[in-house]
Amino acid sequence: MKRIYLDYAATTPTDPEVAKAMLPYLTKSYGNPSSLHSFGLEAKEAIEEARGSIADSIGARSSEVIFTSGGTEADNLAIKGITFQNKSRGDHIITSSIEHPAAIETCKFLEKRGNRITYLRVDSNGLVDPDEIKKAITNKTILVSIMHANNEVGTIEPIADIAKITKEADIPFHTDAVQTFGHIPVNVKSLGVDLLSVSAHKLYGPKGIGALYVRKGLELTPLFHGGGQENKNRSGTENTASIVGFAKAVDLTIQEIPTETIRLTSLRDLFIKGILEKIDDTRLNGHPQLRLPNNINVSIDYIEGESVMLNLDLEGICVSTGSACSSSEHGPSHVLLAMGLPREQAYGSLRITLGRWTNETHIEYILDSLIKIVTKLRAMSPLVVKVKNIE
Amino acid sequence: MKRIYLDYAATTPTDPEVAKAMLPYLTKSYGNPSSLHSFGLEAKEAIEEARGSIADSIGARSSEVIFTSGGTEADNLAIKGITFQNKSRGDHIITSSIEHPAAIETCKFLEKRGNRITYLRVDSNGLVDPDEIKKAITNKTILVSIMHANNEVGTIEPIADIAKITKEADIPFHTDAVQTFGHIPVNVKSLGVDLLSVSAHKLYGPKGIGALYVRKGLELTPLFHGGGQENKNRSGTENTASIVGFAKAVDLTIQEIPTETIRLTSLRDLFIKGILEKIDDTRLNGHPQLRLPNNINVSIDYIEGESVMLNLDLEGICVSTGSACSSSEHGPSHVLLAMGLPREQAYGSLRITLGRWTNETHIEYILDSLIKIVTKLRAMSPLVVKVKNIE
Amino acid sequence: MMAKGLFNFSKKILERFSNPENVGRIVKPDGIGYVSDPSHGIDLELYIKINNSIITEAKFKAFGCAATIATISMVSEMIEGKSIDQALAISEDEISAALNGLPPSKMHCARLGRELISSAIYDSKKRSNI
Amino acid sequence: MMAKGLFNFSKKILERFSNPENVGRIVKPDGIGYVSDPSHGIDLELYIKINNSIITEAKFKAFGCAATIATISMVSEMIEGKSIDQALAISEDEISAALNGLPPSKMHCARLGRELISSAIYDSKKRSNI
Ligand SMILES: Cc1ncc(COP(=O)(O)O)c(C=O)c1O
Ligand SMILES: Cc1ncc(COP(=O)(O)O)c(C=O)c1O
Repeated sequence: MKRIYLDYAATTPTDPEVAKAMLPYLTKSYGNPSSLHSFGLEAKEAIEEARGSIADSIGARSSEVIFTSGGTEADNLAIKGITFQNKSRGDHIITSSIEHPAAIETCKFLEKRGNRITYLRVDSNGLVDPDEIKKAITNKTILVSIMHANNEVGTIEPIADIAKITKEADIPFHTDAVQTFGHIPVNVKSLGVDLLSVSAHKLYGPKGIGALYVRKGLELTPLFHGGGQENKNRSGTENTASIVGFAKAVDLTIQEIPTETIRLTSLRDLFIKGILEKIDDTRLNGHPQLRLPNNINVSIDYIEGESVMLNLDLEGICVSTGSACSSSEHGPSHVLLAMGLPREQAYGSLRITLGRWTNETHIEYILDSLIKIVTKLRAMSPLVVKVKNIE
Repeated sequence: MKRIYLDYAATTPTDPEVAKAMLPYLTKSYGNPSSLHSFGLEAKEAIEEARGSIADSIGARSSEVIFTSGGTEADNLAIKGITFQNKSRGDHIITSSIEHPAAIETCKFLEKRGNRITYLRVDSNGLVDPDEIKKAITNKTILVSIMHANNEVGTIEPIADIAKITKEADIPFHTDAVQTFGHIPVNVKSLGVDLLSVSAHKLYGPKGIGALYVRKGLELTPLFHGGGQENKNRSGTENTASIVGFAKAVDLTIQEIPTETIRLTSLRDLFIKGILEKIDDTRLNGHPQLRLPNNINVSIDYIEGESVMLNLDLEGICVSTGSACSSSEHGPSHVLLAMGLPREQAYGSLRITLGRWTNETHIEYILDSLIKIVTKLRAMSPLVVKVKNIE
Repeated sequence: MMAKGLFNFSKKILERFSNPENVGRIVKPDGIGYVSDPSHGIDLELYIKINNSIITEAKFKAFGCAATIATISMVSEMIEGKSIDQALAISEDEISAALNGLPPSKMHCARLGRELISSAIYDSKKRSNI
Repeated sequence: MMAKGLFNFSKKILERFSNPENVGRIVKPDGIGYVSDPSHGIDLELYIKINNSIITEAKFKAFGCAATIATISMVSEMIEGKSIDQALAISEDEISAALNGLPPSKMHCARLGRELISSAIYDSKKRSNI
């Protein structure tokens, strides 16, 4: 069965050109970048070239980019690194209630250890209000961490506005740009941030590699101690092949942003229009305009997201849902709940994210499948009659 | 120029078969292992299969293996994870003075934050004395961490003997097996350890992937918080391709241990005999018998290691030295110093590590080159006359 | 490298879930079971007809995940033709076995199935006592 | 993908280091400079002949890393034909430039070179004062 992948926000295929760029650094130029001999040097040079080009692409200097094992490590390094480093100055962190688990669970961990955390509310579109940040700042605040765009609902946050506030208060500002890097312009200067997390596998690079931008002058307590790689910020033998692949992916993807934005936005809006028109009792989650070009998130009343997702999967369509249902973990998306959705609606949410290989045929195909599936599942649902009093 | 790589302890080339096994998980089976749809499931299954086969190979259960971004992360996770988790029980860690920086720098970091660390001495062969561990244990001891074999001098430590002591005292015992896994038998049961670190790039697997074995029942504080992957012990999107490559590398390498041990030991001893016979004032560092089959570490008096290494590099031979000389970092190997070598001798050390593609011709070639280079450098050295009173 | 089945579901679960039997309501049921926890994404109804202590017909409605739908459909079929006591005696393991095995992360569905049977039979007893 | 040079050393450093000039000692020198820090892997000797305040000959011995050896060899050559004052005026940057640039991690070698010149000239002054 042909499969249609519409879960690009979860991860993307590695571009074959990226894989090709990686291969020589696995089997041929395999030296340990810390080795002083020629094998080591050629690996080191490849890493520094990659660092330079990634730094360039976000308006940073090479020395401000730390390679990590992914977005999760970058978020952990930023939040824990700043918190541990500034223990004597304060204990208060401001974040939002819709951050990725890599940030929010890190904050919860710190909270258990005694830090104070403010989890800012968002409005019904998922937007953080910069004024709330201003109000939340105390003289013990050591970090503000607000994501650039949300991974579930695609809402793009007012990072530059927040940065003005943090700059004035002289508090380090971290943004998780894992969902935006390679998808919309990301520039540390125009955003005005002090720390910024990115991850290669969201932009057609390999999994297991990411980076943290740390503004010159800002000091972090490392998560890993050891050989002192990455300017002592992140010990461990460097993942040369993946770093090279990351840079290649950035190169290829960033070029495409202007054209892909137009193409994906139009596919996205085609789908949104289609589902809202063709299926009753559905609604778009996330901001209608301030939204990632490739993100669709809809609530479909009376039915449960995971069952929709699996029905789609049986038809070869891969999407994601804000609801997970397992014996160990229950509960709908914390993002949708924070946006004020009733729990039942949050359970009926579907995330469809588009990418380089998505075309109009896919959009039509998933719309058709979705109509059939929703009809079938609603016929089974006890909620339909309860809510609408029809059968 | 043809290059001869004799720095296999620093890193190994990725086996082309390993690279081949990884490729489909980059470009085709690229799903996020946490995704519930078929793309996610096939990635998940590949990971669990890899976990199973790596666990098998060390005599562990699948659920006892946590994938990490490498040996450094594994060491940090073991040491910090156990220390943070047992804060209420105690604050004392026992380790040796010859651990890899990934362990020793982690201990130093903890020491600065208030933990008490015992850095055990080693004898002139680099051996830890299990009796010293017994003596060092207090009722506040929460962890013992001793490496399986040393990365510089190749000495294999009496892990099973130490394990008897830690078991009796009911203290978690971690061993860094990064240098032994794939090179000599590694089995958590017969070693008797509770935690064990490994890294793929030391056994013809890719860089940036490793694992930590954690005995069932033992709890760790994670280094990364987030999506709860790796049974909540290590959040972050799993590096599917590298995990699959890691398992493939383990598979290929472990098979070869019996034959490679014989072959490499004989090449190793050929070289050791050659250098000790042909060059005056040289000596073998590390244990003559309890030693990794592929490790040679020699001190060459009156000359400095880095200059030998670079001269060899100019002849196409890549080796390593225990001495680094840069404006920011000075000083000879902490391992050699701990073994009691005078600083000048420690400066004149060379590590030559053999591997799958090393043959007798290489050994002869490096011996010949080394004789020429040593003669030339000694002619320049002021130490020769000072020490031997000849010119 | 093709997936063996969603969630590692058995073929039986996948079939059940794509084409569940016994969907619907019974107009004049002898008992209705409810397990309702919409805040946990679950709302289940089971309708039964009883004749001489034998369950003669069962239908269900379900708001829930795929495994829940498959399980409840299976449960509705399992109790048909059984006596009330037999139906009450069905264990979670039996339900799982009838589906050729629920994956561990979905074992709670079998528990929901048992609760739903109990609830429907309890309701029928209440009704017949009036 | 071939390495551009060890440590990113300039070709000049690599040449100097593989075939350093002025290796050796002068039997009756007018001055000997020492920079000795064997515990940091460094032991350097510079022998000079002086005629009419002009350095006419220089030789060296060096225990040290590759960059140190190359630097000291270069220094020994740079001072030949220079007056004592000119030799003392040689800056670290000039030494680095003569080697087509020392990498940042090896800039301390230039400092060692300067110290060695001073030490040899100081020694020569002491001797001539006797
Ligand atoms: C917004 C956001 N932050 C962080 C992460 C974590 O990055 P990684 O998957 O590289 O660990 C993700 C994706 O999983 C994400 O979408
Ligand atoms: C003994 C030992 N421990 C830990 C490490 C660190 O592992 P990695 O290079 O995967 O970070 C190494 C190698 O660098 C090692 O030799």
